[in-house]
Amino acid sequence: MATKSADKTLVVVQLTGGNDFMNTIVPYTNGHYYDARNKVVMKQDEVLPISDTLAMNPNAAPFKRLYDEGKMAIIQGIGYPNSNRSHFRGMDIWHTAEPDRVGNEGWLGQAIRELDPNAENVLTGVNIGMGLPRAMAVNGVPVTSVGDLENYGVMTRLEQERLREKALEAFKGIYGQAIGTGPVADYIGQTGLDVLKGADMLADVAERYESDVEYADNQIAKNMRDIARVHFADLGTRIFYTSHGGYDTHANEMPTHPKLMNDVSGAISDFMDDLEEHGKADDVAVFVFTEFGRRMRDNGSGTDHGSGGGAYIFGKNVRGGLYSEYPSLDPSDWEHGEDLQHTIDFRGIYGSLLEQWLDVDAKPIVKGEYEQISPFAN
Amino acid sequence: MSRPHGLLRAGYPYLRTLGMRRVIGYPTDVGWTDDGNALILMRSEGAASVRIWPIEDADLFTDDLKGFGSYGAGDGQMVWPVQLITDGEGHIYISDEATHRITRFDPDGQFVSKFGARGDSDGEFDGPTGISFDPDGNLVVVDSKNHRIQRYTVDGEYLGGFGSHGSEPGQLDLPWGVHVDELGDIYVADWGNNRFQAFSPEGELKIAVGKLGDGEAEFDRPTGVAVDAHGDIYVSDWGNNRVQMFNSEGHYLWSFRGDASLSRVARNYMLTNAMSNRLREMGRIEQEKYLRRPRSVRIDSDFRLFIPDYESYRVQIYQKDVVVLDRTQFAAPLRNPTLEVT
Amino acid sequence: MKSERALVAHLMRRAGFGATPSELDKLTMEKTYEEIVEDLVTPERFPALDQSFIDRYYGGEQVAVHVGKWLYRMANTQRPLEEKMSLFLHHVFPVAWGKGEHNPSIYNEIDMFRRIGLTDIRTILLELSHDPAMIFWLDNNENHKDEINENYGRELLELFSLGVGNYTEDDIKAASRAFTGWTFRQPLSLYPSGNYPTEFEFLADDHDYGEKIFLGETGTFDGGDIIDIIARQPATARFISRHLYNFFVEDEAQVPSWNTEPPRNAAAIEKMASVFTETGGQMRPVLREMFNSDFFKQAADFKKVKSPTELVVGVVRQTGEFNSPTPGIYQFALTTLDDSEVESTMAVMGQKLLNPPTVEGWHTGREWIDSGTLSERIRFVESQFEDVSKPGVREMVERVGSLHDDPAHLVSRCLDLLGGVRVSRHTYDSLVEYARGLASMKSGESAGVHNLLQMTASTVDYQFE
Amino acid sequence: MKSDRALVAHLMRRAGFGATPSELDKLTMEKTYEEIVDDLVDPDRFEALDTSYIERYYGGEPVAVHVGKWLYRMANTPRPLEEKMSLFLHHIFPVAWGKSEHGHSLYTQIDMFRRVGMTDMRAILLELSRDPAMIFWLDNNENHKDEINENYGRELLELFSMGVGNYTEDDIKAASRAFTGWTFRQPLSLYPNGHYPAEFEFIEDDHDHGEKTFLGHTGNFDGGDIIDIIVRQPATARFISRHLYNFFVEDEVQVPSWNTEPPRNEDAIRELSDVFLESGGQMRPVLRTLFNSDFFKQARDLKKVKSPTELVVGVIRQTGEFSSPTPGIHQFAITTLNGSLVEGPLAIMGQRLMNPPTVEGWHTGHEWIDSGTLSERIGFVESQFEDLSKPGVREMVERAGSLDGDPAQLVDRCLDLLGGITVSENTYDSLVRYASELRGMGGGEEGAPVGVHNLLQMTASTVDYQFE
Repeated sequence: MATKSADKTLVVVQLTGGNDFMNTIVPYTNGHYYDARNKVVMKQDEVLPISDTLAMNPNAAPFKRLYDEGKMAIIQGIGYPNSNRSHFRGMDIWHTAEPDRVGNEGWLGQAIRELDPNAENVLTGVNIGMGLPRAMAVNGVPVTSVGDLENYGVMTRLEQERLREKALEAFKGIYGQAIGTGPVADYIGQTGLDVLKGADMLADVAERYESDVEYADNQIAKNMRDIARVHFADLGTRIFYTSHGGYDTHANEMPTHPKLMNDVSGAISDFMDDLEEHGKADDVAVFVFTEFGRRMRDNGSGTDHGSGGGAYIFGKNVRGGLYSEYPSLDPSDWEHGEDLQHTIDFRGIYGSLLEQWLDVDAKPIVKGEYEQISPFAN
Repeated sequence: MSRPHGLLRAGYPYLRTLGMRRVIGYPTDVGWTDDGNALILMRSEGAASVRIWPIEDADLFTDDLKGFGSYGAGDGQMVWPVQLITDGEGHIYISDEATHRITRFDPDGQFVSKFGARGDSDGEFDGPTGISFDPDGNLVVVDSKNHRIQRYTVDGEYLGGFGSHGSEPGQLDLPWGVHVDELGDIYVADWGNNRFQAFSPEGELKIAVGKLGDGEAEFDRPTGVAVDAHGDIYVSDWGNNRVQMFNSEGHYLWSFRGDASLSRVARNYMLTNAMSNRLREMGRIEQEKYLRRPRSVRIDSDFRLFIPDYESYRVQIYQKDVVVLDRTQFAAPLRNPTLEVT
Repeated sequence: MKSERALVAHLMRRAGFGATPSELDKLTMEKTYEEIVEDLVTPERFPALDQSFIDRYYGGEQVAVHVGKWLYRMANTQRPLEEKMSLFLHHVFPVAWGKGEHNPSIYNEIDMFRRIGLTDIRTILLELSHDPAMIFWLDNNENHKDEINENYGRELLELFSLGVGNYTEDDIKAASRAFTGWTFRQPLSLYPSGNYPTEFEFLADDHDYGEKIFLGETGTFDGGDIIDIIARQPATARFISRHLYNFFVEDEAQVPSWNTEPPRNAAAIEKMASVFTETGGQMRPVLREMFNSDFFKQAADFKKVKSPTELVVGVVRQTGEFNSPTPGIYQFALTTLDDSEVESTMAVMGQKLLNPPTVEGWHTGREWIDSGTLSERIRFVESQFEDVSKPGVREMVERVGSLHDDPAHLVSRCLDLLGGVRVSRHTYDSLVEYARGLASMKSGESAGVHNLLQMTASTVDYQFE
Repeated sequence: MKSDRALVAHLMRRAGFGATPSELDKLTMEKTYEEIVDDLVDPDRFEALDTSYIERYYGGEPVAVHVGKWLYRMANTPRPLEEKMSLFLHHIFPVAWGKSEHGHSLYTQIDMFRRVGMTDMRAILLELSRDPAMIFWLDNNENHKDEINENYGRELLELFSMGVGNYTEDDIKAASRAFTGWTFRQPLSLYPNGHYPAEFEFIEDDHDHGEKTFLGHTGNFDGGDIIDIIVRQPATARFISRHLYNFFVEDEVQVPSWNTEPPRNEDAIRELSDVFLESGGQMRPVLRTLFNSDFFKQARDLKKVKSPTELVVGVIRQTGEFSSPTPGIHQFAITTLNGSLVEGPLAIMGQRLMNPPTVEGWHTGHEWIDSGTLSERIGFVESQFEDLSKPGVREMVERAGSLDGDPAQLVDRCLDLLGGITVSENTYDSLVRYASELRGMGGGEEGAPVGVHNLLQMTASTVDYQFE
């Protein structure tokens, strides 16, 4: 099945480190919140209320705008059973959708295999950033990972134009001629050519892109812009992935978290605007997640690993609003005596995205059926 | 410039534990400022900086953890910092054995100047480690991989040096920490030879103490050395997880193995973390008080003994408890040991 | 009966501190004489005393307390020769508490003797030269590279190994130079926290590494080399053998006259010395040879004067008062030098254990005895056997039988019960007479067989081993 | 010349991490092939690295630092097979930092591999079963007398010793019961003072002392008895031999299909198994047989894909950048999962050392290669050989000679310098053509000057360089 540009596209944004959900969607009228949080707390008169009980972090004003426009779905209390609050294990679970055992196939990789079963397009799945996330890694599924769009490919360090040409020529010769000398060498030769093919396809993407939207000068904004550039080039990409780090706010949360909120909300709203400007807003949804929420109590300077966080879906075709339940803040309901309980299983949300947006059967990927939500307008 | 005649050695009560993981990352050396702050030099792979931390220990995390410096080879940055010292004006000097240079910071942690270039000629370094001021305000620098000691002005002008590679008395093998006492004598942790040595200002060997082992006056890779105003010598004994103390003649007196308590920040951390408290209840807590891989030892003019407890993310502090005696209160020096009752 | 009772009693007196009647029953029943000797020279065959058990009951810092603990060990050890050899070495290498007043060094030294007493002369002299108490006693801590002190070097040759006449003044100098830098760590002072032990320390900086000529050999000797040479000397073999003979077999003249006075039994000394030389100075073979020799067996007839320690321990063993930790054992050892108001029995008898008078140690043999010491010995014995509630005394009284028995039989049993004591015909007759007299006093409330025991133990013959 | 250069180069690549040109000079001059094998299997002949020297320079807690130290050891050890066997055991007993995030245990586990790697299978499995990292990884701490957890028992049989098809579900149950009570003492938590080591602990009360029947034997077995029985099984001999063959000789199919797919070289496996059984599971004789065998020598022509670790260590040995402790070695290993903002080359190439993806470890052979990992491999090699100031690169450039020489000879020297690699005829022709074009470009008018290092880079970027 060849991919068509009319198909739906999913952009996944990972907030690495465990975003503080309570300080993102703030329960600004709840006494338990103010009891538990001494220093790392959002002041009642500064937050941006979205209801009688909840308010947006004041530094995430662009999110407030998207929410008000009905383009932001907030999934409250998302999580998984038996959280051990480990970054690695947490991410592992999110990436493989396997909370009970250590899985080895990424959930998006499996989706890509469904979307492009013959591995015809090396760009069906594109990661923007260094290193392929495990969510996209499945053996035999070609995925392209672009650290730097301008310099993707091999022999990119050779500055001299002619030298680089000669080098690529030799490279092509070596890898092309490897084919036919044995199965393994064949395979590696083919893979080398795939790299060159992907690089060729991406070669002028950066130059072709034009937009009036001015993204901010930070990493997540640049990555969102690169996603826009590739997407607008119509190369058949169905799944984009990128991540934004720094959310492990054990210390100094009050000075650092606002910038994270500011950067990520700005980057996503700019991306939405860019889609709008290019008439591509209807077919793109952005899913934002983090591996876990943070501890109920603060530690005087920051917050420690917890469970029960939040996730967000953005898009023109998204039905904005609140989904699932905000976890109970009553101390008698705290997990391990210190954490929020999750109220909805993340695998249900994956199911919603896979089945309702990408039209891929979710059951084999999330290994079962979980409560889904209906975040998309039809 | 003369030494006090004697002191009532009463002991070393434990004073305080500073810091915890996340506040202090791998403390490798410590200095102090006049206004009651410790300057904790932190080094691990890919990270290096100085944390400014009140010796009284902070009550809570503050929102503005103070510090300066970052990992890197640029001016004011460091890659493999080893020792930190301050001068009379509060200027801070830090050696860096990866970039082969000594960097000077002002009291606010702003970069002032640097010197040093890699090589083995006079005035060049290969991995400078220990640094200390001599009585004239010049810098004595351990040039570790050249196995020698050099002297510089604070502006980096080479003044001379001595030392050669080997294990004979007076020779050095990958020396690490250094301390120059107020008489100008130079004490060096002779890492590879598992001993410390003291040299006259001219480089003449005065004492050499230690061999490989874990007994008294034996070492497993001594890292740092400090000498207090009484002439007592402290040596951090890395592999044996302790600091050994010697008198000015190099006779073993005491060992410090660590008596850490929970610092105030750690206490506060524990109070907000139910799970870690449960784990602690199941673990062997006694081991927690001991030193792990101390990389330096320092003593200040108030006779507070600072031990950067490298692998436990903290600084342990003892207080020397002594009364200095005058001539009439202290007998003439003994040449020989005696079994007589005093 | 595998062995002869009187001979075994003799052996156990000399090689140990005497045997009780029931011990003699058992030994003679089960073992040959040679087997008993083998047991004695192989103390590892028997469990050592549990020092922590002794320390649990006997606490205190005074030297008398430490002597008391040693007495307890001598009285109760299952390895009698081990303790006896410690006592021997304390006689030969006498270090006095009085110079340093540093208790741990002294009792550590005795412990060291206990450990090495049955090894070889090289080990013994080396440990001795490492011993802080000895180093301080003979000033080797003041023996410096640039300022030789010959005290230890001299005594090592004169009193501890070769004896006068077997070395020159130059040899003393060489030996002294070889021991430069052999000193000890300054221990913490007594106040405020009590004594701490000290340790040997070698100061390489203070050692004379130069060439020395010692007993004709040349080299850059250190103390260990000197001891190696000493241990090889025939003079050492003879000197140590004569010491052993003097201590275990027969009272010799006092040590200072040995270079002029020939030994009492030159053949015995030669025999022991040759075993010593053949075995490289091993103590066990020499002792085995000695105890199995005819001269030793015949020495049962010799009048060898018990040292005060031997007397006290022998009596204590027989009365059984201290067969488990019981208060008061230290009182035997009190001296006014160590803050007691009275001198105790051992001090009065002339042996302040752990505190010999000089580097020559005690003059032994008949010099133990003068009118004062003898009356103390008798008074002591008398008082110890007075209390019939002491388990050993009670047992003996029961085994002796009734005063109505034949007086001669009574006396014979008394002599046997006190460890197979042999007495002269004259003494025997006097004791029989006394027994008969006691029997006639039967109406008196206090008279009993214990009086006969007291009298027997008070005889001159009981003063001999 | 006592031994054949190409053969020794092959041996040193497989049994170690490759030899530099000067090492090859020395080895071939001084020793026969058999003597070199003897040296390799008897690492005690060479002094171990001074770990205090490594610790002196490389400090820090992230797993990347520990991996960095391991890379340093691999690159600098005078006992290459010792490190290679540790890597082998890490491949077949893969425990991931990610479950416990207890770096200390992972690090000591690798140290244990180093210690037992060349002993015997019994010692190896016993130490493995007592290893806290393994116990936690496979939940044996949750294997209780009254509540059996079969995770460890199952993997011990399936993945660590015999392989599927050689035991029953009942055997798994029996083995699991025998390992009840094998747990570890709770180590102190990370905060506030960092990790403390964990220690094995046997809890007698929690051990099932009852009778078990395992592989036909009956008795009150405990874990040690189970291992004794396992080690005597011909299936174990075959399984371990096939693992060794797969690791040192020729890429096999992935482990899960071993019970259906026959080995590539049945005779070789049989020969190794026989030695294994005869020697009671001793590793040294098996390894000696393996390296001295004809099938190993012939495997020089077989295309065995380097693991990312082998590639990275081989390259840094050749560049000489880390021939003494130098900052940055941990950067090869950093991953975003351990607090880094970027992924290091090992992670991008698909091998997070000390952090394998699953209990099956890494899929090896050609599965190492996809477009992302391959472009990373090439980019890595390219960047490592770029800096002429690195001592190894400088030496190679000097030894390679000038671009003005005969291009074919230049290429020959480059191939030799990179560790005696052999390339296909086509590749060789491409390289020669590239060399002559480089010469034609002279001094270069813009950017960095053209030089021999470009040829070295290209040579190291060939398909053939991806093979061991």
